[in-house]
Amino acid sequence: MQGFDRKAMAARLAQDIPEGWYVNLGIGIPTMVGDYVPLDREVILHSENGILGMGPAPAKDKVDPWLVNAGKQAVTLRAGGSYCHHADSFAMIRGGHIDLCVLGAFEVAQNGDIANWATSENDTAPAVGGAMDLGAGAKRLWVIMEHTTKDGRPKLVEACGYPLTTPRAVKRVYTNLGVFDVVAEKGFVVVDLAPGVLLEQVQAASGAVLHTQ
Amino acid sequence: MQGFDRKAMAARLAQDIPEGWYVNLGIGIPTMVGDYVPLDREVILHSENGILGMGPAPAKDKVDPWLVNAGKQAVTLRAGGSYCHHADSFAMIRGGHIDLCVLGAFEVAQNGDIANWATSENDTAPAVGGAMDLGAGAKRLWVIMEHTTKDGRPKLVEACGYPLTTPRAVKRVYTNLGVFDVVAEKGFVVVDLAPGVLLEQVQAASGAVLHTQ
Amino acid sequence: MINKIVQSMAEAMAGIKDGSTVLIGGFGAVGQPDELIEALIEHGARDLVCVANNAGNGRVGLAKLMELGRVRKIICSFPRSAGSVVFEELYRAGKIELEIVPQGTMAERMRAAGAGVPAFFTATSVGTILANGKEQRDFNGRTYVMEHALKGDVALVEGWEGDRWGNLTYRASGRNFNPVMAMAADLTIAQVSHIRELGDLVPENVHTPGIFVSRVIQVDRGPAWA
Amino acid sequence: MINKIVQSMAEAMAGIKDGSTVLIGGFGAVGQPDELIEALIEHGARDLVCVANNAGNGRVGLAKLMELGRVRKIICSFPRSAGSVVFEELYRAGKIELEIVPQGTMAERMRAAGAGVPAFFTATSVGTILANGKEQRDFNGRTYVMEHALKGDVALVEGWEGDRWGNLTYRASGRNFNPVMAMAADLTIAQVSHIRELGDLVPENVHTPGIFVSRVIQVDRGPAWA
Repeated sequence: MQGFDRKAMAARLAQDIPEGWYVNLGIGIPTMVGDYVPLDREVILHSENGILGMGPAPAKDKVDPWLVNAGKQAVTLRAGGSYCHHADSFAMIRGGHIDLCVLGAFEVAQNGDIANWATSENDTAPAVGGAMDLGAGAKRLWVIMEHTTKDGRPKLVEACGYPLTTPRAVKRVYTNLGVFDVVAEKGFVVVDLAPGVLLEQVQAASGAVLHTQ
Repeated sequence: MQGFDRKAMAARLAQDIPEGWYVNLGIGIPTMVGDYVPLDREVILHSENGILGMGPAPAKDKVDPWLVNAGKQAVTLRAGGSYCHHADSFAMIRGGHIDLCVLGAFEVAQNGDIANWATSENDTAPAVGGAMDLGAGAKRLWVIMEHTTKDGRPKLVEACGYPLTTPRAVKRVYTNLGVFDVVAEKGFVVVDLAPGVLLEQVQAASGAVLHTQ
Repeated sequence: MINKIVQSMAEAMAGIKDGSTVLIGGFGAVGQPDELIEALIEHGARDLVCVANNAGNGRVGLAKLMELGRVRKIICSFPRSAGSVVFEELYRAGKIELEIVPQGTMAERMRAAGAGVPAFFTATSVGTILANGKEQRDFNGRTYVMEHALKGDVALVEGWEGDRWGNLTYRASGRNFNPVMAMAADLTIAQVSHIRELGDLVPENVHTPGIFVSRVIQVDRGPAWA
Repeated sequence: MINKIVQSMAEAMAGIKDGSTVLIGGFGAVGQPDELIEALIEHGARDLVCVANNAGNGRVGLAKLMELGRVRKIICSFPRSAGSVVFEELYRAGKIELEIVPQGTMAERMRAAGAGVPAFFTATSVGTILANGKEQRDFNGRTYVMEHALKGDVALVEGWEGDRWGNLTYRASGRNFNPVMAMAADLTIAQVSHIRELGDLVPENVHTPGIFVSRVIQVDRGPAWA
């Protein structure tokens, strides 16, 4: 069972983002999604730290130290982009103006619960950042993550074991094995599978029932 | 009994505003106060419609239709002035950043209550504007008004008869007859009287006891 | 390619439904989207709730919309002014509802709607008849009233410049209510004096980012406003 | 003449008391007032509550302030990062208190403090352990938690330009938390790269008006930031 590598996962998700959407990409694999949106399709990337219309990483000799993304990496601004302060930036998120947020996760439950910020209730100093704002505020939350943990435990689950980031928020999950919708009163529904991956393999790697459409 | 005319009232109040204060002047006599702040004393005038650092009326051939004050009169902007939107402008007021607001009033009570927006509870469509925001939000509220109504009824009263704008907000009142502090658990205290005006005359024109210091 | 610029007022007004709550920018005549209001009259939507600082002036614009019987209710801070003849006639005749809101509370309620805040507390209006029937609560020894977000189906705003992503700038005191209304409505329509190429607006100095704007149309306000 | 520009860090820090709540701008290194933080260390105030997005990096700046034992509590959204060694040591040793706040809630709580809003409702954190013990309430069928204003005694912010009235501009993503912190504190101290003559900043494009700024000091951030 091979499935997608990380780049292919990011590319698979990118193909589902229509022109004109305002999109916030989380740290890690989500950030890679931006690289796979075709250049002729205008998608406007938002970053929590007050950037709307974010562009790709700059050439090394073009780095502006005043311009970083939410992961604190150097980025650029596209023509038409703008800057604002943190409360205005989160007004965009919390006021329901962001069409799509893409986050990584530790676990996604079949009711749409997401856990992606703390590994236990006893975690001494977990870092929440803007994840709870994005989970509660964006019009849609999609998750992109490996289908299982490094030691093989499923990350699609019946109920999250880790502390929640946001309840009932995830609409769709992209993994190395496929794409899964989260459907109310049903659970995970297979949208499609990575090339060469069989449904029974994916089911075996999942902690919740996968429905077919 | 003569007392101050309107210009002298405005001038008397203006002399009590120290350099560096952020000041909002209401419509009517309060607006005139701005004309009597000496030019070498920097007082920063705020207008509810998003102006900080407002200047005097322009020459007729210099009117900018995009620049009006809260009374919708043409004004100018001083060097160092800036514009903002209505929520930010009222954040300045409601967040306690305005050092002084000067309003006109129908009545001021000895406990500092001010009534200046509606002439009866049955007023069909009273216009409140920003008066309640200013009354509740400015660090200090001073009132400037004639001492009595046109038909001679007192406007300094024991308790307001008109609907309140803000309870217990007024710190000082400037009238054509003098200047009066509102002191907690005491009431009106005479600061000084207009030239040629006697205390017993002012008392006779008032609906509440005037204390001397 | 994203292109929020529309070429006709019919396109600008498309989809505005009867019964809509319409936020209308401006403070007096300044920053007031006169051409969009005329287009809304032309469009014909009725049973509207209009949110604006003033209740119209003379017999044009918002006053005309009211006179035509299209406005069920007005939410404003300053309904009565020298020129608010139409409103006063309708109001006395019981033909229009009125909700008076302190000006700062009105601005903050729309900003709240745009920022995902359903309710907040403010000291404004405490101890007055405008707080009647509202929940009150003490914080740190002071009493506050609870106010609710004020959301629009539609916002009509006036900017100075706009581009095809919907970014706007405002001129001088023309800004006023426009930015908070733009963020508080599902469909925000902006009239602007100048269309700029994408990238011409300075990124630090965009006053309303395009995420809050649905459609942009250029209007000629005449030489006095140029 | 109003002149908020000060010439020395000692003047900039004058009056900061032990026990103060200090809001510190910046998102990572960008827009972070490094020179003011160093001056606060020099100034010597202790028993501080620091509000910042991150809990310091390496052993300089905020991390150094913590290492010196001056910080009683930190309020932040993202305490753990690759470089947050000092915080983690102190926290494990029980020598510093921590309040974790979602990033948007943190920004909104300070904006509320600046705008006279003592409390507001938000959907963020509902159904999570960060909502434990907080009042919850339904509006229009959705559940929200009540959050309180977060006010500072002092704010340390970084701007790009400043003038003698305290007006500030910011450059690119250096804006971040700085404007909301400036409005939320009693004493706001700004370091800027450039001092401008009064009137040189474009009135429409002042990002933080001087009413929110108490003192301005010019710093040289070096050629990389010029």
